[in-house]
Amino acid sequence: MADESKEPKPVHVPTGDKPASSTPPVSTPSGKPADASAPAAPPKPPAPAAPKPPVVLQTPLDNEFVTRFRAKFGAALLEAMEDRKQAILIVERARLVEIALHLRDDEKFDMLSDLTAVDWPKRDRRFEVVLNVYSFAKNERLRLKVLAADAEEVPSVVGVWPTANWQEREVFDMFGIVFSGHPDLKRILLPDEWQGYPLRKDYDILQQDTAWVRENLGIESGQ
Amino acid sequence: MQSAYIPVLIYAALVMAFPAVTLVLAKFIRPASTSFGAKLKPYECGIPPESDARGRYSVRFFIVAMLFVIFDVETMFLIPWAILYKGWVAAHQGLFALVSMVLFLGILLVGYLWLYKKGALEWA
Amino acid sequence: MLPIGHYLFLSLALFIIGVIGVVTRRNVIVVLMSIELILNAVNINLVAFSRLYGDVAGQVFALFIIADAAAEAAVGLGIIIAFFRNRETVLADEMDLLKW
Amino acid sequence: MLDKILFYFFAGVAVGSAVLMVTRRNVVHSAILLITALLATAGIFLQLRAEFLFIVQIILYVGGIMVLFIFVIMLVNLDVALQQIQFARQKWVALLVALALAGQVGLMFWSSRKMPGQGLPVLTAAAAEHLPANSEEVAKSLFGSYLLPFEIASVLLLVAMIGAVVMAKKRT
Amino acid sequence: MGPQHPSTHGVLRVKLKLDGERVIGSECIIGYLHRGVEKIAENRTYQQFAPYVDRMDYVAAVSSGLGYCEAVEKLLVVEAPPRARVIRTILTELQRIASHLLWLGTHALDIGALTPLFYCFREREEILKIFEKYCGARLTTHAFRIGGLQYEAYDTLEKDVERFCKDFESRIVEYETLLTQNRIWIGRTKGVGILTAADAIAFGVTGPVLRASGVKWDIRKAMPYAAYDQYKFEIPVGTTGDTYDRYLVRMEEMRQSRLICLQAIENIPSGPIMGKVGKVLKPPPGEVYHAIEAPKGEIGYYIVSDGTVQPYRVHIRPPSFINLQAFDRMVRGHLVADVVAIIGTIDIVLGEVDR
Amino acid sequence: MSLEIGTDMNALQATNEFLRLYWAPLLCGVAVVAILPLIAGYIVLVERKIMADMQARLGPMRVGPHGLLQPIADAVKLLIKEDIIPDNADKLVFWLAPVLSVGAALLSLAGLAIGPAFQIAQDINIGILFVVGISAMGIFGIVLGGWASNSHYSLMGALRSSAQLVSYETAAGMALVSALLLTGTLNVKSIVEAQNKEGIWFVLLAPVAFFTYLVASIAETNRAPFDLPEAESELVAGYMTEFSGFRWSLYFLAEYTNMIVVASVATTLFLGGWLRPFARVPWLSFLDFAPPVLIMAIAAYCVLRVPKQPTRVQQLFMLAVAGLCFVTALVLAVPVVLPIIKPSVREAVAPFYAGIHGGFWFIFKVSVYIYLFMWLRFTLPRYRFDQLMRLGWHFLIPLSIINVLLVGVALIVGAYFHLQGWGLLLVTTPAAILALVAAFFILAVEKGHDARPDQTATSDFYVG
Repeated sequence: MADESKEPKPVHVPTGDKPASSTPPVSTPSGKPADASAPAAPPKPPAPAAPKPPVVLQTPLDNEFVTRFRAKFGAALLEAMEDRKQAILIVERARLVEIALHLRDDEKFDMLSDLTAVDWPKRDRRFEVVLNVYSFAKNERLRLKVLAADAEEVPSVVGVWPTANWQEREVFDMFGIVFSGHPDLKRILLPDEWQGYPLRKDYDILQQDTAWVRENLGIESGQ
Repeated sequence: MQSAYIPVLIYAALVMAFPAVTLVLAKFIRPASTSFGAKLKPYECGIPPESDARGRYSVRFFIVAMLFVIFDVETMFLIPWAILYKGWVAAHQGLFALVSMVLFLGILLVGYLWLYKKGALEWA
Repeated sequence: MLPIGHYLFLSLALFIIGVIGVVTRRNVIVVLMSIELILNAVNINLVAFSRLYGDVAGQVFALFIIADAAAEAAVGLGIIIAFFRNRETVLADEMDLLKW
Repeated sequence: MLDKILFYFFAGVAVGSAVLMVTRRNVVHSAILLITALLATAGIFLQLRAEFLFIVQIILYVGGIMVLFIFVIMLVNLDVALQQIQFARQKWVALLVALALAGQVGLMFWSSRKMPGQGLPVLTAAAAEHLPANSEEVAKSLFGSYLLPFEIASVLLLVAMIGAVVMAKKRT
Repeated sequence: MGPQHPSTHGVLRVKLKLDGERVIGSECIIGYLHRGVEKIAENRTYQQFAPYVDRMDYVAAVSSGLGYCEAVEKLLVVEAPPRARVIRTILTELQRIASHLLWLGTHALDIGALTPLFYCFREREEILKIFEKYCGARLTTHAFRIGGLQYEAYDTLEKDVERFCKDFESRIVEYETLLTQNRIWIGRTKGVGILTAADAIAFGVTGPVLRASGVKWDIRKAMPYAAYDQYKFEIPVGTTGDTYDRYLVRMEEMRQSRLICLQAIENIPSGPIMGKVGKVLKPPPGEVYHAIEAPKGEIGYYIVSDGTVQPYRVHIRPPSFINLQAFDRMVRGHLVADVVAIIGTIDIVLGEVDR
Repeated sequence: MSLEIGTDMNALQATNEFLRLYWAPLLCGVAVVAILPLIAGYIVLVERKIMADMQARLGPMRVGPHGLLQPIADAVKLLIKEDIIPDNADKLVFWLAPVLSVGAALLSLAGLAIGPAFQIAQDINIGILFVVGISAMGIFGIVLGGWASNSHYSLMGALRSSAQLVSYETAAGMALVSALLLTGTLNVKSIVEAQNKEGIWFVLLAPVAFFTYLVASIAETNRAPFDLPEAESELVAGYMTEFSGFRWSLYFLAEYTNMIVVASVATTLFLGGWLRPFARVPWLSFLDFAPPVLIMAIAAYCVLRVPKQPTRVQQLFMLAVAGLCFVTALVLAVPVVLPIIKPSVREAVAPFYAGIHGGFWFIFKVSVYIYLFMWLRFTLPRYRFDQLMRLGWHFLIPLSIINVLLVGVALIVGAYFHLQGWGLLLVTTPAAILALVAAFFILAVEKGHDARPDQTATSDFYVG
């Protein structure tokens, strides 16, 4: 799934608040060699970006990789798109672990760089869990997303990428998303007894667990 | 009592009295302690101690101390031997003295090697 | 040197205190310490007589006794450690098994 | 005179701390008191001009054996032991034993006072005036007349070493 | 152990499960320094948030700032002009040296060597002076702006950097004389806290820790940013992934950073220092994940824009946080004393772990 | 000795007698107790200054010129500092422990002879054993202090510290035995005299023993690289964690006194005590002038520095220091210069010469030894506890035992060939080389033993 091979093709884009657009993406400069098999090999420098003022940068994506993926998982792939030259797959929540295993073992996305979540309260599935995975063999990233409603659990990928452990805990800590199958799901940054999930959009920046603060710190407010 | 030890005794009284007296005197000099609460708790990196510190520790400490005692006894036997050794050597009995000590040390060395084999001297 | 009786009495006192300690205390460590006291009482006698007769044999004996005390303490305390590990106690009356 | 003062001082300290030692509940305090008693005994040795034994007492007994004791006290959980009753039931037996012992020795003294010349001769003997009690003398005696016991002592130490390690090591 | 402990480099609490002196399990309790940086981001404009990222890894603020600026630039689809990129590279590499120096000093101190700390601070001071001359701040520099630089390089920047680089060569040798061949140092670090390559990747570990495990991966090479594609440098890798290897890798990295600086000052292109960004930044809707090679590893910014002046969501992938996860793996089977060496070798900054 | 005191007259006489007999040791005792804390304070200052110099900084500069009054300020601060006793500490033992520590350290000084004239325990038969034995009792201060605090770190630190002490005490004892083989006496003065008679310091005759003692003494004083008990990165402050203020400073005093003690023991046994280097080589007797010249140089330096002092007080202070040095130099110079001017006084001056110059050389050697300690501290990282134990039990102890036997053999061979003095080197050097071979052999065995099994398990983390 090299960037160059991506061929923008209009696919239905039911993404919620972002309006879908058919504007072609920024001209794709040959950022990386097609097969950066050795991660050590210094890829060619990216040419300076074309000074074209882009308006909307999210385009549906359908390249060879997506086709392969679709063939294997079919309906589990809800959506494939590209945003600023980055492939994004939105997949079905229930089959996340299976897909993750496939990505790790067959597509060689062996490192999970980052796992986080975004809260879109107005959508019917408000949480978007975002996984940024990286392949040493291909020297490229892939973004994987699953959607979850308020009470829905997301399968944990700790078994696939152990590094997800703390990151999932952090997401649980901040968003209250429960990861089923996580070995030790508890708060990580906030105190264990803290009430509320601060990174949800309905949690005000000045809000705090006043009861906890009073009880444990002996002060009225941490502000 | 040998007369040489009288100054030692007086000196001993002096040195034991010195820290004790200064400790008491310092009490009058320094401001009264107003500490309370956490300041009087043992240092536990900021977390309340989870258990009494006088718990149990590795048995290796015992083994080390025990070996020390044994070797200390050995040293205590070696020292009288050492101070006589020159005389024996001068009287051409050095070899006998040496052999008797080699015998003594040899038996203990057997124990040492056994411990070494057993790994009793390993800390980890 | 004072008359030998002084030393004998001192030695006796320590010996008896040691015996009382051995018999009454439940904590085996204290029992062992009391035994050390008894050995010590013996040493006082030996040294006192050594002084009395001007013969260092008594002191040599005391030296051996101290070496012996070291060996005894090492093994005795080793037993206590082993016992404690198995039974979580250092009390004498609970040491009622020859084998565990 | 000075001799007397020193003797009574050391003897008093020894007996006092010995008594306290067997009566303290806290084992560490007991150990400290025993150290005091041993140091006082070392003082008695010094007063008896047994210099070498004085330092052996300090190095081996106080600095060696007592360290071992203190280590063991710290290794075994003290608090459990503290909560339990420290004195065994045989209190009366102990008293009896002690009394019997004291009585026996007292009788001995008493009888020896009664019948001078037939009791303990040592009570009337004068202390030897020549002073053999220095390290070299002890050493000469140790490696002269007592060479065999000295060699055997090493076997004793060997056995103690092995025994203690076998006892203390974890059985696996 | 912790949270107030001399060797945890901040407020980290480590619960250790011990078998005698041997560690059989551990749990890091973090969050004592949590400030909700990500929440703050959602309530600030893009420019306003930039200084906040300096407070995460406060000993390598320049690198964090660079990552953030580049991420937003990527989101805006603009690029900083070449001159700005070269200066960014110089400062970032100096920052890498400074960060590694601080690491070396504290790590050596943890292992009991007092003196390297002072030597390291002596050199770090020079770097901080350069920062101060450049932007007025030493620690939380806020050196870069989205789209380029705010300040033109001061006149003697090149000379200062050159002088530093010249001195620094012999200084590294000085540290190495004290440590590299030292028997005690080797005894304390060799074979301690081994992390295999497979484990390192599984734990998502990046930076020198990953490279010490033998994975030759450096974002500067793999996905070049700033001006790294113009310079020649090597990526040092270790073989066994133990503490000693991590030490060697970082030492070599300092040498390489020095080389990069020397190459960079040779030819700083002239031109503008600010790209074409408006006064008010309103990135088009969308999202971006941009990562750079910070001294401690991959620092990634995942920024979601909803088209307004404030980011909709900023997520930061802090290298310390992720690397600390591997601590448990490294520490198992070691002695308590090794824990200190291992915490030191990961090179964490709690401000970044907790955010 | 028995003094029978009958009447007042007798009592007075006895007192007189007593004072006449013991004035020197008593004075020594009072002096030691009075100035030792000061000396320890200044050792700390010197250490900080040396450390600062090695670390490219200045060190204490604020209190007094070049920080010369820093120790006094520190002492005052510590004296008036708040005294904290943790709640659940054993108060009595907490009180007793530092006193024990300091007491043992100070008491052991009694056996040392600082020059032929200054010794508290004059000519006691057990001499060096007294020093070693008493200072070994300091261990109780440590272990009881750690226990009394009732804190994990303290107790752990105390246990470690004492385990370390006892481990290295054996090695030190064996090194001692090696030296005693050469001296044949325990008496401190006789030991130095023996070195004078042989004309060679025992460090040359028993280098391996000296090395063993050096390492063991560093470990025994808890100095880097063996400062495990105070490994702040692991155990915070070891057994001293809970001690603060004056109690803490008592421990500190004990530690520095112990340094002086081990340095003095090493000086006495191996470095020729108060003897001038090459004391028996006549043509090197110009070395007698070295002490006054050295001190004079320091005085001159101080005078030179006076104009650089910023304030008047500091200038005066500097001048005072210079004056002190000058007086000391004069005192040192008198016994060597006077006989040259007036040869007839040689006999009369001899005891002064021996005492004063002996004291100087002794203190000089002790200082060098302590400087070595400091140097090592600033250079080396710290051992891990198991490595430290292994070094002690697997390396030093067998080495020192082997060395004892080798020295014994060497002496027999030496007697067979009637070797004396420097000639003994002919037999002791091969013995030392043999011991070194043994050392390398042990190290090689250790290395094979050391190959630890690979610590990392296979990746059990790919569970999925």
